[in-house]
Amino acid sequence: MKDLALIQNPHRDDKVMDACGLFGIMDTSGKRFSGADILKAMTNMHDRGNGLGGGFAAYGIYPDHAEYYALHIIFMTPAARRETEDFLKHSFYRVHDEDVPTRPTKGIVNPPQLRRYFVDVGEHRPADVVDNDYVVERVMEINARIDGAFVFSSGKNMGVFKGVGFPEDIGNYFRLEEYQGYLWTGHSRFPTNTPGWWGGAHPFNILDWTVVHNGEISSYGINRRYLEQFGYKCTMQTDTEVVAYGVDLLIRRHGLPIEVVAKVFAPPFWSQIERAPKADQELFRTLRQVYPSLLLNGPFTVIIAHQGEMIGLTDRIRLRPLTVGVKGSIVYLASEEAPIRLVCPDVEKTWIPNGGEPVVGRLSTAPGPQLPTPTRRGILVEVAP
Amino acid sequence: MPEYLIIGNSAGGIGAVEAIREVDKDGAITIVSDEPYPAYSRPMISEYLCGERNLEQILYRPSDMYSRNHIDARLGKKVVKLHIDARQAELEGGEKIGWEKLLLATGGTPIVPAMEGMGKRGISTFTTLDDAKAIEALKGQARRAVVIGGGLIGMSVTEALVKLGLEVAVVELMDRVLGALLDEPASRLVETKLLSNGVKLYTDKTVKTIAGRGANDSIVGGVVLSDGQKLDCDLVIVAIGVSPRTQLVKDTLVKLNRGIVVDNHMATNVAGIHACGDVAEAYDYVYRTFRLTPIWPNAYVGGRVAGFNMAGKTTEYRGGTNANSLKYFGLPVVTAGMVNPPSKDGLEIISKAEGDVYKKVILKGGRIQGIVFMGDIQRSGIVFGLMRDGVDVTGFKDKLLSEDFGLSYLPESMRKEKIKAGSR
Amino acid sequence: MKTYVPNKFIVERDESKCVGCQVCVTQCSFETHSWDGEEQAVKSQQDRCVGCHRCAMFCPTGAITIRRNPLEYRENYNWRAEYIEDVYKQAETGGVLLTGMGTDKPHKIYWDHLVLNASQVTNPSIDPLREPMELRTYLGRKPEKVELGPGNASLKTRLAPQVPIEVPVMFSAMSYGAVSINVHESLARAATEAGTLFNTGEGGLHPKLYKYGQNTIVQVASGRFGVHAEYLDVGRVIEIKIGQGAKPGIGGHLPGEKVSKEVAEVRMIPMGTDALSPAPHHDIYSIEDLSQLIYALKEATNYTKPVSVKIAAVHNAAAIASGMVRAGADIIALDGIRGATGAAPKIIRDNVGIPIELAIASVDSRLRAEGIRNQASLVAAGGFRNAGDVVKAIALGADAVYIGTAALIAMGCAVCQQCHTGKCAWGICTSDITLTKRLNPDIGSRRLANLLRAWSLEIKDILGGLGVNALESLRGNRLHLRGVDLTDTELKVLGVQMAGE
Amino acid sequence: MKRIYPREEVCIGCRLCEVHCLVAHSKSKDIIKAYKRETPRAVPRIRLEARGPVSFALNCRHCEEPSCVQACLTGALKKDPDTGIVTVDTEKCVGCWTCVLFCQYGAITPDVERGKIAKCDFCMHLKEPACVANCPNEALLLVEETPEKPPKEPAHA
Repeated sequence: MKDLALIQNPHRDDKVMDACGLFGIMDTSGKRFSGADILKAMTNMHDRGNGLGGGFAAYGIYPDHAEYYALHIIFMTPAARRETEDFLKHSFYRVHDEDVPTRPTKGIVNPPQLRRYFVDVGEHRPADVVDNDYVVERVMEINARIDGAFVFSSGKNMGVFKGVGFPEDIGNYFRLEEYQGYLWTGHSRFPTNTPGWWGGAHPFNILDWTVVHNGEISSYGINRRYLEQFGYKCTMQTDTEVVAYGVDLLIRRHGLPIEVVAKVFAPPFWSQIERAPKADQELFRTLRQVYPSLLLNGPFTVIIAHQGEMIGLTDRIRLRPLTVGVKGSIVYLASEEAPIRLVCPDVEKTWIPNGGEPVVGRLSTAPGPQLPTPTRRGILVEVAP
Repeated sequence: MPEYLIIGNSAGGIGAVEAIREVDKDGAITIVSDEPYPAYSRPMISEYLCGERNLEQILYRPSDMYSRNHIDARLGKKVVKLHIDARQAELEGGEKIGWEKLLLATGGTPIVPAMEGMGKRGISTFTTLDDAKAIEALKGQARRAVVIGGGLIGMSVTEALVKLGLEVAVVELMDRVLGALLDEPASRLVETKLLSNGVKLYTDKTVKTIAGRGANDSIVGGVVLSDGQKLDCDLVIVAIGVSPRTQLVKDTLVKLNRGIVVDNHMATNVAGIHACGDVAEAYDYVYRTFRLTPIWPNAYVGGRVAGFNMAGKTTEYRGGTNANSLKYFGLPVVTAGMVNPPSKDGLEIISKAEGDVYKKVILKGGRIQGIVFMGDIQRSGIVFGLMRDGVDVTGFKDKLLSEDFGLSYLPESMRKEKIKAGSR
Repeated sequence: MKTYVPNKFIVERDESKCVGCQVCVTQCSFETHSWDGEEQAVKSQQDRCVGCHRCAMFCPTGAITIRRNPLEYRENYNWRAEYIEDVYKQAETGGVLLTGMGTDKPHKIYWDHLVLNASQVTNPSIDPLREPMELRTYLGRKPEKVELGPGNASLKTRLAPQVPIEVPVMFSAMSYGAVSINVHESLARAATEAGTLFNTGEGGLHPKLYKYGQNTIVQVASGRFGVHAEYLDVGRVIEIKIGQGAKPGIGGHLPGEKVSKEVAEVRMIPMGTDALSPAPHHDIYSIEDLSQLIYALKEATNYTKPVSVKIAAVHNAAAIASGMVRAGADIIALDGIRGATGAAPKIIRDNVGIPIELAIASVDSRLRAEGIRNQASLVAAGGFRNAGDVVKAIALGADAVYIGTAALIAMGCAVCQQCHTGKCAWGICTSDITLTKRLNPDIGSRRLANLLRAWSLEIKDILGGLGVNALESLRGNRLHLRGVDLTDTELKVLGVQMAGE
Repeated sequence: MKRIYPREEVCIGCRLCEVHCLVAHSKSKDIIKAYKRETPRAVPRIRLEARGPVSFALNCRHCEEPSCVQACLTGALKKDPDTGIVTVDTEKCVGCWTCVLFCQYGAITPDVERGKIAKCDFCMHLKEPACVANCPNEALLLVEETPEKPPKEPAHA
């Protein structure tokens, strides 16, 4: 079995420490637009990275194959491709596959081969396993077992494009201006301690969940030990991983809504809880009592996305930056305000959410744009058109 | 007309004045005394006599106390008659002073028995500063003194004279000195002290005659004792005792026994007239009767109670008893209450003697009736306090005389209450 | 019999400073000092000195110093002075050697081989003077997940009783009778002030301390002393004591002379009789018996209080702990080999049990491996000396710690190990009313509360340095620990990496 | 006015109150000098009473109606109307010990060598009375008390 950790983290550090630039754009009306804007925004935040990683997630880009899992896989060697495709053949029903289009770009050195496979679970799935779990298990299997192969993304009607380089070079390399999506997130890395490899760049993905993350999770040790009790294998030794698995555990497996999950990751202080309305007090206190080990402590900003939803969240004392912008039905989340103003000079409203206060953009079919309003929880802000 | 008239300028009078002023800042007070001095400490005339202190140093209160308290002090004036119906006191020379409230704090007057040869120069009593001054005036010519009376005053003048370098002989009617205040062992200890300081003692004797010398025998030359013995001397001090100075109320409506009869408020039977101090018969909690207890502290407290009552603040006298602290040639002696009970029936006596230390308590039904502490008097106050409070000491009576006796021997609740209450 | 055991200490009196005030005479409960009236000087009888420092601390001129007796035996690593003297003592008495406090043997102290991390450039440390820093911990059983009601509008999950503590340090079980009422009062008041808990130990709770019940763990041990319905009701947590780190496997013995009228009333035994706690609970001969007692106590208190089970840390602590959680314990209390006691056979104290560090690590790991770590809180005890030890214990996986000896030291104890004599000169481990007065509960509680405050500030400093602002982000976070001077096996048991890794 | 209350439930009988009282009333204010060099030695104005487990240190109660003041033959003892403190004017005191007999607390000490009494003066020269300041177990309580508001029993007495 290949040692993914060694690839991701050759020095065997506890976790990969890095600082980053984040950007997210979503049109909550569902209207699709090209990757040009996010490229421009990421270019503007050039100094937040150091060329050791850049990446993007885009949702709504594969309308033609919307009902199929789109697997983005990199191959370091032809043998890896052969082995993987053999594995896919036995595990999935393959609808379509192709190379991911790229263009030669200065700054992108020695890229691996990246192909995409549109697959269905079909009859391969045992009766007692749901599709999603089946896909997760297969993805883990490829990543853990097949040398030189790594699955970038595995969701439906979405894709992750990432690699070693500055994000503007990665975007150019993957010709993102040619895609049309309604939700884009981008990431620029500044790792301190790793040469960087293509699989290690952000966004981090499982199924259609993606996470871009700026920060260092000081509680990583206990977050990880906690998640391991639930069967998660933190093979990547990157703290971003625990955010993704935490989201998976709380939302998918424990059935909690994102607003509540935000209160687990970035809970109010006990003193704030004591001042909250009674019903909230009980909820918040119970969440902290039951999920103390999932408090994400230390500096972080994450943009978590999945089909139809984009969530921005900072740690509870906001040690890392997040700015929100709104124009019409479009929501921007960014590490800085400048790139928002660059791509949207007439932005209607920008603000900096409080620490631990999630900002949620949701796809809606309801007509007309609405400005964000505080909710009953007092802290949650939802952007819904 | 002054509101308050006080006759007597010693402990009782001052006690009254101070109490009145605590309650009544403005009422006019007149104080009259036949002595010309501001209030001085009478017990300290022996210190004055032997030259250890001057007048300034034996003043009982600062000399400006009269002016600061707006008191009309008529010192050196003698009241000769009381016009009780008219509420007026007549001074020598006819001046009259009225009163609303009158306090008789006239004290005592020395007893001088009839002896052959009285009237010679060199004979004096010893109760006032003037007495001390008179003796002082003679001290240059005197070498030997005879003190008639071995009581409190006699002992105190004896020590002063010894300190002045005189040879002193004490003649005492009883078989021991301080017979009224001390029991026999205690008296003997004092006598030992006296003898070791060169004092000659003639007990069981009286002075029959005072012999003279010089022209017309006008100057004291010696005394002849009841047994015929003749003692040469050039000074005779008569220190037999004092009696209440009651002349002013003799044959008036004011009720008189040996002293002026007062109630628990130090009031006499006549409205508006109070009495206190050596002249009054106040309550004695040991003997459980009204009687003379002529000691300074009782005079002050009695005066204070009288003063409060005169000024309208009803106050009760909780009673006093004879209690004295003496010190002869460095030997401290305290005594209080019934020291020489007439009969030992129903009494329990606990005593302890060790060198210079002698202690005794007399109990009746578990309650202390009298105490004598000599040599070590440090804890005597606590025992005296228990006597005054009538505490049943049965549970710890054996400890009363021990060196470390203290409140810790009292039952917890009593002890705590006492420590707390004391402060209020 | 003539003793061959030499003086332990030399009392040195600087005669140029001694003013003969005799304060030392009044203070030595072992009657070392006495006043020689003839010579008008204080004299000392050296062989009585136990090294408690009471006289030295109270001497107003600092005239007294206590030194170890330099009397040397011939050098011999095997036959060290202590072992020679123990043999002397046993040859002279024919008895089991009794002692007090925790072991003084050089068992490896793993705290001293564990170092903590701190934030530097890539993540910021948090300044506890400027940012909130949360130490609150809830003790009690937790469910695996939170469930919401229909439409996510309400909370469906109902928690078992949870007890908050504001600092993860509680006061260990020390029974009334072993320690004085003033010690209990000091502990109770300090716990109340600091928002933590004190543990009654096995000896009941004096009714005058019932008012501190919300900060009290009431203990039920094998002797059942002082256990009654009101006692259980008044406490916040009930603890079943199975074992104690200082004397695993054996019971307790409070000698009759310490059973005063009040102690007797509180313990519900006749005055002056020995209070013997059996080695086992005579109704617990198996884990299912334990479960019955746990549920009997829960039933008796209407399921309003968490039930803690305390064991000595022994070889198979992890497996026992797992069984206890499954038997219904809401809190597991582990007491390591360095745990202390009022009296224990020396041979047991010094040789039985395992270090608490290893016990925490193995129990926490085992409970996580079995997926039941959330079902019980883990409390560790046994020789915690400072906030560093506490932080490391929490990083290894403990929810909170118990301190006993440190609390006593805060109140004046100099660890002279004479607890078993009942003559504690500091008035702590005694029921002699002359001595118990020496601990003024006003002062005792203030000193204890200060200690907790100081430690909590230090813990906050460390947390801030680690870049976290809540204790829960440290709990079980072994990545913040590194080992120094430890073998691979030790590192493996502790679950930490070597420093530099 | 201020008062000093002994708390016997925490008095440990160490006598440090006596020691520090003596020092506070010595010439040098230096403990070693006060004991070893000054003659006559200063006299403590507080006295420990100890009997078995019962102990407490008692000094002048500064009574409302002080018997000692009333008994004083010379006027040396006074109760200050403002501070409530009973003071002795040592110039006037002749050492007759009448107050010693009249103090039911035994709180007045005959300083035989000086021929004067010694009693608590509340250490007016210090910020806090030396006995209170130096009691190692807070067994002497300094309380401010007004006639309207009698002292509270110490909270944990």
